[in-house]
Amino acid sequence: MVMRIIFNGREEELPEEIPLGDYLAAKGYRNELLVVQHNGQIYRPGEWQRLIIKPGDQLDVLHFVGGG
Amino acid sequence: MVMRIIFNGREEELPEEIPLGDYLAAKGYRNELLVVQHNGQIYRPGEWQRLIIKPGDQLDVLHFVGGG
Amino acid sequence: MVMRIIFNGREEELPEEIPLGDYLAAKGYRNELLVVQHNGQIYRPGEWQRLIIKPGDQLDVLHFVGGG
Amino acid sequence: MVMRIIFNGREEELPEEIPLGDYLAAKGYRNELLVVQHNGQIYRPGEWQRLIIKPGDQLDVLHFVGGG
Amino acid sequence: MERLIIGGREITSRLFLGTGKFSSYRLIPEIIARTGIQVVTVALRRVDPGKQEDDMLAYIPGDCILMPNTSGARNAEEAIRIARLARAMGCGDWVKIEVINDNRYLLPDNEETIRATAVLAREGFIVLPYMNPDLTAGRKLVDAGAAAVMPLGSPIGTNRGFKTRELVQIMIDEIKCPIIVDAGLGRPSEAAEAMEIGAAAVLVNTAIATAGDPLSMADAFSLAVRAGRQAHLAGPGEVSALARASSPLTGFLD
Amino acid sequence: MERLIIGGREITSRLFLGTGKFSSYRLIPEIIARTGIQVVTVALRRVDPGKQEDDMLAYIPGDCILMPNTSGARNAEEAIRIARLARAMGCGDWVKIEVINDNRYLLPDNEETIRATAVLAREGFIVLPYMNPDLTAGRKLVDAGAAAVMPLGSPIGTNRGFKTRELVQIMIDEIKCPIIVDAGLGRPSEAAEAMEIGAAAVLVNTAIATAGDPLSMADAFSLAVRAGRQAHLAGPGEVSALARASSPLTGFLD
Amino acid sequence: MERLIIGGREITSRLFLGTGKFSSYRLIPEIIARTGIQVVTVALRRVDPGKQEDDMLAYIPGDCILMPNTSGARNAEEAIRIARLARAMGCGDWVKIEVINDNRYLLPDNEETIRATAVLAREGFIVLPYMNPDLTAGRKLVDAGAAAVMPLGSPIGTNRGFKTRELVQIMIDEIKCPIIVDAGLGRPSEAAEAMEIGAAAVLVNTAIATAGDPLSMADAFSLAVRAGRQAHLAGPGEVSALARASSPLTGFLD
Amino acid sequence: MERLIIGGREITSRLFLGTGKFSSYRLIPEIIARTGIQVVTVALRRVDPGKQEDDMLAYIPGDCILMPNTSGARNAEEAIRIARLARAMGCGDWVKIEVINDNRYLLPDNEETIRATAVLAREGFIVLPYMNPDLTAGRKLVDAGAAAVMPLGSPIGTNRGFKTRELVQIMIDEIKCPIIVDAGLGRPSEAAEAMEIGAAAVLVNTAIATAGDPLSMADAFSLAVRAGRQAHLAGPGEVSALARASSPLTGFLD
Repeated sequence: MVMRIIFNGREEELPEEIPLGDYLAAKGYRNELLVVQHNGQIYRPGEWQRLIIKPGDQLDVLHFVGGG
Repeated sequence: MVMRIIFNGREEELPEEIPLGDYLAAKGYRNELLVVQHNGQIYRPGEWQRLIIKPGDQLDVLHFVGGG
Repeated sequence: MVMRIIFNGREEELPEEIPLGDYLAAKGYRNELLVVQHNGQIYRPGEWQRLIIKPGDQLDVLHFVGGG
Repeated sequence: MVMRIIFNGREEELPEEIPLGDYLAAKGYRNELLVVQHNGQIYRPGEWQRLIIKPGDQLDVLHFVGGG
Repeated sequence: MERLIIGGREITSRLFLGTGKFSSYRLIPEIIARTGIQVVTVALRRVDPGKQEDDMLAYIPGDCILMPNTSGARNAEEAIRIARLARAMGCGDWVKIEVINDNRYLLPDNEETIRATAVLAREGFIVLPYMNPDLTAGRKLVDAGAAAVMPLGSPIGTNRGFKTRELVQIMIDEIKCPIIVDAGLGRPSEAAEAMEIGAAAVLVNTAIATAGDPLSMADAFSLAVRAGRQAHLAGPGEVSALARASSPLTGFLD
Repeated sequence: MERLIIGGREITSRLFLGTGKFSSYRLIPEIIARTGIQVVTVALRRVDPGKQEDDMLAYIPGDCILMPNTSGARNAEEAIRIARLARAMGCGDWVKIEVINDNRYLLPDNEETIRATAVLAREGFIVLPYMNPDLTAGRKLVDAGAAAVMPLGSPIGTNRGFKTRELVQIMIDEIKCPIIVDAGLGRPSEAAEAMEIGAAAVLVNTAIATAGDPLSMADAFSLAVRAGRQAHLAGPGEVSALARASSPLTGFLD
Repeated sequence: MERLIIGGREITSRLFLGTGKFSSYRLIPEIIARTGIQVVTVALRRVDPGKQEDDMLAYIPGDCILMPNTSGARNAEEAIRIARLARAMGCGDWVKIEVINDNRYLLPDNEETIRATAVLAREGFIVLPYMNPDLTAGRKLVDAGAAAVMPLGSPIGTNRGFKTRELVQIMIDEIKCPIIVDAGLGRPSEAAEAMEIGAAAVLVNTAIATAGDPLSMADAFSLAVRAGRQAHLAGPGEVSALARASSPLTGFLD
Repeated sequence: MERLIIGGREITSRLFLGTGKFSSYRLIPEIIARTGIQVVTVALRRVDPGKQEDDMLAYIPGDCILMPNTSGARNAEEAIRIARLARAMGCGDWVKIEVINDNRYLLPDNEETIRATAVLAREGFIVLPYMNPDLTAGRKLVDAGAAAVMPLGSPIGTNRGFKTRELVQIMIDEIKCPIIVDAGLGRPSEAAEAMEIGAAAVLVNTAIATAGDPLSMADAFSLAVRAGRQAHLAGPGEVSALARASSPLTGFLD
């Protein structure tokens, strides 16, 4: 039995609930300038490990790029 | 005792109810290209004499002028 | 022994003196809207046959084209 | 008997030959940034007193002004 | 010439005439007779006793399309009210919507103009809104039911010319509905320019009314509009940086 | 319309036509028939055997004024020689002087042009010199006997438009002789603009010859030239900074 | 120099920098160091795994004012959401609102922009809306709480220059709030022109990012903006039709 | 910055200053101190008794390059005479040739200017002729020995701006000698524009002298000239018709 989440707009399956920090590290995100939007709430890197991903969660990883 | 009406946006007093045609003729309006708005309704010259001005009526005399 | 002339800016050799009309016909010029400049003088088609080409002559065949 | 000269384009009369320096001082020219053209030759202030004005001389007093 | 159809009518003259500021109404029918102008704007006003002037309608031939404007309106509601009055007065279904809050430059309020357009188009009016050039607003006007969209060339009555070309060009390229340049054109050459880049028509008033000879100036605009339209269809040649000889480039006798 | 007289002839069409670069000479008589163009330029060239093309003159109606140009001339002497040849060939007295040393922009040499003008005018030619816009040079051309002066609008064949307006405007205002804008006009609106500021005529070639539909474009230019001339005479209205209402500025029902 | 205060901060450089399209983010801090630019725009985007690029913020000195834009927003709601996210991410209170539905010219939707401005200003944002030049819309933006209004000079990224001068000039003259020309300026001279007519600042991105030498071009824009501002304050002399001698007009020796 | 060498001297400021029309000569040294201007024009005049004003030279720092003009000259001979006088008066070898017969627009006589240039260059003068923009005349000036060629932007003293761009651009592209735009520039943005297209320098007088605050305006021009030059060297980005996003074009959260 798996749980489903929406990650960056696409559906993904996870085997179990895991801390956000571990999840992102596993995906290869590397530095601390990212921000995560979790169910509409903003989480900075220092807060990621305390947050546990649950079924149905919506996650977006965001950062700033060049723009005019 | 007088009755009051609004004529072309200004209050006026009339001694009694009179036909619209007579009223306008008395004011010196001369030709048939005018239109009267009476309580939001449009009346052409042919209809003026049948219309009796009552207390509280709103009257506007309109016509077309040059415009860009 | 040949005679030399300048035709349209280039040197040419002719075996003998010949009428201008014959010379141009031999070169394949076809209609009557051309004009010939012969030693600085203008000759129209009707005059070509009377003119005999001599050694050292300068000839230019001219016409009008589109221009702005 | 007087002598005539051309000064700044206009004829003038002088009673006698006098040094240029005295002549200009008498006219009220004040400083040393002027230059005099005397018969086509340029003279700077230091040279004025040595130059004696003679009959028929042409003199122009020149200086620099603002220009674009 | 491709045909221009607005509100189901074929428009034969792409010069629309505004009738304000003329020294005499008598010039209007003369101008129309001379140029073949078909679409003519008028304004609606209250007449006070003793101040009655001629009615403009008496001077406009019956086969013209009357286009009353909503001048004086400061919001959509006022524009709607004026439009309805004008129609009730027998002016037909055409209306030029004009909603203005700015007294110095008479620049329009696009948002209110869109609202008025939506209401009046639903009521069967043929709506031609005067607007500040703006691609997005133009699209909204079309969605709201505008029969044509009329961006300004420069402020009303200034004769300043076609100063909004950049934005109007984009509207022409992107919007299917006819784009008509209204206001500010001061010279026939400017009207021709608008037509060359693809405007469907132009509306001119002040430049004609304030000319030394309005009749002749109307004719000049009429010719220029035809010239510009025809050039648009004929397909202008390429613009190049370097010269290209018009005469053969061989030296004359080389 | 005030009359334009050049070399003793009344010029009825203020659009002059250059005949280079047309895909077919057959377009020329069609254009002339359609527009009433009267003054037409041609160029003179040597014909080599086997390379004989049609003669341009066969395509130009007899009542046109032929204006051979001196293209190919690099100095006054060459221009004079070409002009004399053209006249001897029966082209009449008109000549467009064109002295060019610059192969990229085909810009003229005013000094040589003035010299050639003086010589040819004395010989009875009707001289219309093509020139770089320049008030002083324009005056010298008139003193030398030019019948009209023809400053360029932008480089020959570029269709870049009326880029020399500032200098040409001054020439028009200060020189009594007709000023004709020659070269570079790419759109009818630009021709109209030149006429509006008082040019006596314009000479157009490339813009017509390279249009998608040359016949229609010629017509467009012809209309635009008439429009511009008529506007010049009609007296354009004043240009203002602030708006001036075309409709009565009283609020509608106030 | 009069001071420019936006959102309670004094703005010392009137050149605002957009950070898109640079070949390397490393140019950004160099440009800022060289020019003293203070206000810098950035964009917010989702990062997919394995596609993580550098974060722009790492390249912007701490004393700059960050102005995240809402690019990607197609209506007011999306713009509001992006603005809130950016603030939550620590970007501060400034936001450039940008609501665009047009993919070819990237022209904004003024109506949605006004709505978003009203909501965000109430939430304490310092709102600088990018907009289609329009006096009425500009006034509504100010009423909605905009800290400055940013009309476009020409479409984003085109380097086409200051093509909307007529409409922007009116906004500057009529609106008390700072007017900042944003988008399309391609040359320093165009930035100077905008400043000369009274713009409070300009926002430049493409012209710098796509220059051969972006660092040097940024410096050129910075100088031009100062030049234009200073000329505005110095009071330009009158423009005249006829010449006025700069040297004494007496003949030299007369 | 590439170096500009004229007459063997390196020119460090590409803004040349004309000194006419200032309300007080005292402004001149202040302007020079503030901007680093190096080349300064002056005029030569006869002084009548009792009308002696200050000598301009007293106000120009010794390390400036003095460039007396020949204003007042109506032909080559007069210009030559004035130039010789100025040199004899210790002004050095530089001279701005100016030969004018036109009192309304002060437009130069190119032909006489070429003649004067040839004579003076042979006598060792560093000759900078003021001229009507004209490629052929420009080439002749260079052949005659001009150290730089100075076409006008618009008539002297008008502040009308850079109206001759088309012709000046061609001169810059085709002539190796430095091209300096002299006369008519009214705004710093116009000076920047001239520099951007490759002018070597600009000469400004009226725009500075008639500004509300001449010192500040001089500074503005100085900045603008540097901006324009730097932009020319930096290589402006391409101009495009369609928009090119400055922010990533992916919808924000798509």
